[in-house]
Amino acid sequence: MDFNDTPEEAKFRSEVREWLAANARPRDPNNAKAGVSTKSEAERLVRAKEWQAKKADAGYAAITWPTEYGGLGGTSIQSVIYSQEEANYDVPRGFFEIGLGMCIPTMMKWATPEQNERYVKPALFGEEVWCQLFSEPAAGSDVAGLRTKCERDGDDWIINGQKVWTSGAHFCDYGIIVTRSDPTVPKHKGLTFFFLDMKTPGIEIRPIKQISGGAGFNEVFFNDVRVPDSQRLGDVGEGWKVSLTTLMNERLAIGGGSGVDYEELLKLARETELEEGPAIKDANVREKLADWYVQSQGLKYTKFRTLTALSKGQVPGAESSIGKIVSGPKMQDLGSFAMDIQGQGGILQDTDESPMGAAFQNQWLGAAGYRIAGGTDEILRNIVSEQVLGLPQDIRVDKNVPFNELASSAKK
Amino acid sequence: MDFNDTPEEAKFRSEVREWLAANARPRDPNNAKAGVSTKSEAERLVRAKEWQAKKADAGYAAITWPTEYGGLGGTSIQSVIYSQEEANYDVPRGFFEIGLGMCIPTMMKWATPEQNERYVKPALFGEEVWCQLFSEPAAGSDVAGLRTKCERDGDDWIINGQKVWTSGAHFCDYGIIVTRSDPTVPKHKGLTFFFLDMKTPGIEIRPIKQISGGAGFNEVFFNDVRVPDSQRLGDVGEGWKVSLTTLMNERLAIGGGSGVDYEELLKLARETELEEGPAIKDANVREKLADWYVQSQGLKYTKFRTLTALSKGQVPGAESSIGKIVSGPKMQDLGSFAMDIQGQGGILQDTDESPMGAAFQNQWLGAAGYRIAGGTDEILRNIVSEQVLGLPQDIRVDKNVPFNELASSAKK
Amino acid sequence: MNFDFSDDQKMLKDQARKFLEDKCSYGDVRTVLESDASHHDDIWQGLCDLGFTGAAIPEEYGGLGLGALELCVIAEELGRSAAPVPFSSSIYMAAEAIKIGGSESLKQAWLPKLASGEIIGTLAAAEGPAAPTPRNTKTSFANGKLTGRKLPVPDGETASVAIVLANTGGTGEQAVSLVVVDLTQDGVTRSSVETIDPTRGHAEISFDNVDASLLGVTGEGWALMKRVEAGAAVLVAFEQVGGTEAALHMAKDYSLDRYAFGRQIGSYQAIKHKLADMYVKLELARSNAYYGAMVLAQEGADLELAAASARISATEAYRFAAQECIQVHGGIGFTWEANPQFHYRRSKLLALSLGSASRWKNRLVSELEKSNVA
Amino acid sequence: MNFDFSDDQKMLKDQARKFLEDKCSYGDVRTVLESDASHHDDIWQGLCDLGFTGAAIPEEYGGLGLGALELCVIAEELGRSAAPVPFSSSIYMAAEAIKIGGSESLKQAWLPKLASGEIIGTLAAAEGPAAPTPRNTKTSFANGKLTGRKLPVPDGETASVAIVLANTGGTGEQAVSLVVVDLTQDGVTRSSVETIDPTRGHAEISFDNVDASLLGVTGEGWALMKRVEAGAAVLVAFEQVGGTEAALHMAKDYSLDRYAFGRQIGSYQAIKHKLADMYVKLELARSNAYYGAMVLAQEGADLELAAASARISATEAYRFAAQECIQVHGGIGFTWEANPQFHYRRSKLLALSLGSASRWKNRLVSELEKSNVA
Repeated sequence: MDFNDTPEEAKFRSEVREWLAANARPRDPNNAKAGVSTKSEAERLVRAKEWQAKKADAGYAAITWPTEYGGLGGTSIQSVIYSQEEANYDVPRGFFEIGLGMCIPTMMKWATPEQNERYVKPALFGEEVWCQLFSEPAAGSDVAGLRTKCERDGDDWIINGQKVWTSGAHFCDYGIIVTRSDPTVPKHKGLTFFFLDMKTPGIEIRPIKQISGGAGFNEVFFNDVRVPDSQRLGDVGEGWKVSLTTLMNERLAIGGGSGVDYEELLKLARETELEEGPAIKDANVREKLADWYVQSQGLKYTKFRTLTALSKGQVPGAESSIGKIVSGPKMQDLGSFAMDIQGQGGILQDTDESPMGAAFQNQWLGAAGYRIAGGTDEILRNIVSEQVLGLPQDIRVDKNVPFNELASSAKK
Repeated sequence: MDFNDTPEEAKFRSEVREWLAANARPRDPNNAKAGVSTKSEAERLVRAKEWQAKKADAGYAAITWPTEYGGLGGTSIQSVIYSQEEANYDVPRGFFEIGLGMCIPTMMKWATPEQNERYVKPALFGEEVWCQLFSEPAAGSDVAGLRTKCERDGDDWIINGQKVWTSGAHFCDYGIIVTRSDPTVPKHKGLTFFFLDMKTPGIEIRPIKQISGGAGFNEVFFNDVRVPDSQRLGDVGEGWKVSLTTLMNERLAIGGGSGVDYEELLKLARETELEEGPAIKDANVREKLADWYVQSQGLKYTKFRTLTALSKGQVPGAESSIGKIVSGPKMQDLGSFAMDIQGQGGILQDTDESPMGAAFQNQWLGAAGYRIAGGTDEILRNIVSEQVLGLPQDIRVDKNVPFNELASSAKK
Repeated sequence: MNFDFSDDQKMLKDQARKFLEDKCSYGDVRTVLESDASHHDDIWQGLCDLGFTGAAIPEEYGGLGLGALELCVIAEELGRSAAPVPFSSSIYMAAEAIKIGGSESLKQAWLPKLASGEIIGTLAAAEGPAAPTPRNTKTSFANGKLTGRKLPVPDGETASVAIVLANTGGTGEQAVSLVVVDLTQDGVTRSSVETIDPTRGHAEISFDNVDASLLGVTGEGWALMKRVEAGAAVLVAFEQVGGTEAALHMAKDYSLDRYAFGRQIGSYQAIKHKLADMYVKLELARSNAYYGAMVLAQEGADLELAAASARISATEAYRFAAQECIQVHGGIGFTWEANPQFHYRRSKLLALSLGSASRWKNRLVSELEKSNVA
Repeated sequence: MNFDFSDDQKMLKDQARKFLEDKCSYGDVRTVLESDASHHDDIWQGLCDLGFTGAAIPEEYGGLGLGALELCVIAEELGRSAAPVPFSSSIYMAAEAIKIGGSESLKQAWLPKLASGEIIGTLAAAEGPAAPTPRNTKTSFANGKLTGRKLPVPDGETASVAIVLANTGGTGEQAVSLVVVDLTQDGVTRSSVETIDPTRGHAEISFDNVDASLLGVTGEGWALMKRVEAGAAVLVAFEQVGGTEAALHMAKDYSLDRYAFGRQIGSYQAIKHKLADMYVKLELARSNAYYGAMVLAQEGADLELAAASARISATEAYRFAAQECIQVHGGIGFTWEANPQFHYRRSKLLALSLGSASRWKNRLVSELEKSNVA
């Protein structure tokens, strides 16, 4: 039992290290969690595209993809090793994860060879950015309850409706979308899937402001948006099957949370006075600190167990699904508790007056969304209980009923 | 806003006080929670019957019942006042609650005048004790899923099956029972209700030992037990409707928990050393103490709000349903935490070695059952959400299916 | 047993509720969220006009001469609507502090203006992100002059008078006193600060050798502040109860409106049991708040214990209800355009406004230790 | 990355599991529950015969010379079956204490017998219902003689040797030492005591001026005991992980078997989410236990931190799983005849056997304060 690389892994890691050292700037360890770049999104995107091109050139942009698509034909553990090493460098992040992690894998499975020839490499090299258009206002946890409709019109389809929670829609070039082609059959059976150019006329993108103030997500409105039938992925009515390819990849992408954790709380507790004395001497503060430390370590070593499985060429067990269940509430509770320690002043969100630039306050606000986005606490527990423990699904009243006869808010 | 009696209430209270002072022995306040009598159950039953007769004679045994049944025709608040005052006296308890609280009210609604003439007063005067035979091994939360069957045989019915969790079956004279007369119709529709003599041949009673060591409940087996049709309550197939009368009365009878609470924990914390010093100085102990104090007070004043409604002649709101939801987990957690304070020695259940005669240990064991008996935590939350908040029932797959075609463990 | 508000008090509550339903919708609260305003002046003026600000101020000082119970029912409605007004600072804190500890001249000077709402008052204790204690109170008062810095001060931008916790040179708890300061004088500098609940304005205030008058006795400021805090804790508990009930209803309504997998989400146990838990916490909080109200109204000896219970219970209920109200709403719940944020923000603001629950739990147990319950 | 047990270790685990599935059913555990026996002798002998007791004892002292990781896999299986045997007292505590702190002659005297299972050992620290500390350790050792009273002592009725925490006259943490005592000598009086888990015998032991030998150095008993406790905490964490998994599976199986309202109760979210929570806690506990095992096996510097993490995590997982396993069972769950009680009792026994979770949380944070993470 150890944390060491196998000889092959060590060799790969040293190659990666060498390449990164030659091509990127190490991260300032004293600035580890400050994180937020002061550059505009547009400037960051330009930088990200440059870096992505460099990475793709070296084969590191999609390590597990086959070489014909520009990948390295490598293993999952190699992909992890690259990420671990890259994390030590100050490189741009956050623009290509959805495209390369979800959209392009869906394309690779369902698009024609010619289409993949056309789209995969530009995406890989950061020339074109992709987004995913699944969620709708009335279809969140229940994605297949979507209502955006597509109607055949000659060689084209006309799309009308609204998508929501689309990350990066405003800077993306292409998107994949699932729509309802037939509302008269049960909901999973009437869906059809496309990819489309985000500049197509009739697409309108509006940012969604969150309570935390952030606005990385968008609403996307479709008004008579015309998409050629050649951009359909999978058969008409088989859109759910295609969606599952995308969602399967999403599951793998969901990680643990970041943000302020026990280290920052420990620092705060050392620096803050409670009524009875320093917070760090308070048994209740110590109890909470220990609980969160133990949860953090538990998640870290759970990840190490997953990596061990990958390292042995195994498919990781479902233990990796627990990260978000634990870290969402933890982020919220820890933020809240740290604010409590600050007493009346805990309400301050002013970055100059509040400890650590109001990191705890921001986390408390943001965590309310983190517990929902990408699968609510409740949906994740359903998944664990059904897919890991093998418990039965809840009673499904929507399985054999035509979509347009289902009970819904709009039709009450 | 005050806790005072109205003039009428004050008058009634002083009458009660006078009568109790003349007829009973005040409770030793220093022995308030020691509680457990050293007498045998049989001896206690004799004493309880004597006291019940005395009480009934004075009209205090069933204050809200009409005078023709031996009641006082009084109000609910008078009944509460009597209980409050009686609590200050050392009188026997625990034998007649189910009979007078649930069984006889069911009789009064469904039995013939002659039967009520025959049975009500002997029950009221403690001459005959009643039990309730509802729960079954395969029908706990889902009472209507019961399988004990009754078959018509001339003027009689033959009952076969098993009941469980019957309090006091071993000392009871009569019981009320709900059975299945027709398994080919949906489950609520095939039930028939009787009262019966617990000495009828074919009835076998076995105590159920609980993990706490207690054994107040019984299993009751029915082997060809013959009951005359004249003891049927309600129509054939209408047993569920009759059961609802009983269950309605049960709901009112469910109170908060008793047992060790914050006072005892405070005492323990004052007397016990943790590694860092006295437990009462530990911020975590203080936090827990405060939480449980606040919960206890919240329940107490919720009860006062209910009494206020009664005092005004109103029907209390559903706020009274929360007692058990709060007190079950609290009993368990408080017991467990008090054991933690005692360190390694917290495992001791020896009444001489463990603080307060191992009251915390016993409570921790007993609470595991308290959270289940009389409605699990989960069922109580269903009730609150449906009956108080008006949320929809869960999907019911058993409503329109013949009982003998329902999925069940036995038929897998 | 008469553990309930009187019919008159319930009428007053209805009046407050109707006014706020009419004038203080979430849309109205939103205008404050999205502006630089410290509060909503129309709503505030309306409350003043109805006499609510003067409800518990004696008639000789321009109030209605009602009592704490009347303030409680108003507070519940203010909490329900997450009203963006300086009611708590001006009334529960400033007016009550002057009522309890002020000399006749101080009362005459300030209570009529506070009662009419002509001016706003506040109480300034904290000096940054830490619990305010006698030990770490640096703001000092000597020879009638006050110097120091307070942060955050509720309604500090708009208040005309502040009760300030200041060091007066003693030791231990005797180190501090409360003083009354006219904030309109020279030497008082204020600037608004960003907080997690922009619907309630907060400021940093600096005092540079400004005039102030002692409230009560030198060295007894800590005891007096605790007494004022205890009363305010009961009143804030009613705001929290109102807010909890609003959050519960908002969540419940959404759970009945929203369908997933062909069913109302309110038919799933995960949602049902969450809402049941909100209800249970709400009822415990309400009962504890009622007891706090009764003791406050009767000026009972166990105010500290009753107030701490009310505050702890209501803080937990509002925290849970506001937080899980967002969760029940799912995606829409954490958008700026949706309303659950108002209670999420307000729940935390109220949870910290008089110091954290841990602080009050410690106070509560200290009282239990004094009383000989065990 | 190789954060897993080896194939050999997994084979050993399988062997332990098969033996226990065969010989240590809940029915077998019940025989101890319902008798006055301190443990189940057949199971114990079987474990000894398989060499498990000697697994981590060096070959020169009659053991198999394997390491901590091998003990961990055995511990997990003992925990899974709630085995009623003195394995933890004899091996994790007594044998490990002597291995770590004993002189060559002490090792030769005791380890071979403990390895073979010929005798049972234990560690006696507590003196009644309070945390054992240097301050409140009254049992004293001087001039080779031990006097005092220990309660509860695990397997105290059947053990032949005990490591005893005794006052040796210093101050602070230096006040105590560990001594080795032959329990078969005159002057040792023992009587069994009733505990919440009768499947594991406990006793009160009095020492009246009996012979004892110092283990390690005078005045360093507290440090040595903390080191022994840290190792035992990791091993017990594996027992807790095994027990948690057993309770989870018992609850899951029942939820699939039991129908209510025409459906398996495992199809209701209240049950599903409860079981999901058990699983989440189990996985966190397992991961923390693995890290503890690795550090223990490598004798790493952060054993105290790793052990505390393993223990805290596993204690919480087992508490929740065992408690809610009863709840999932409903009525049958709290009957004497049903099996959930075994894990309910054992979970609390293990939670307290090395001191409460709060104690370990405090220890953990003390370590965090030392290390310069912040």
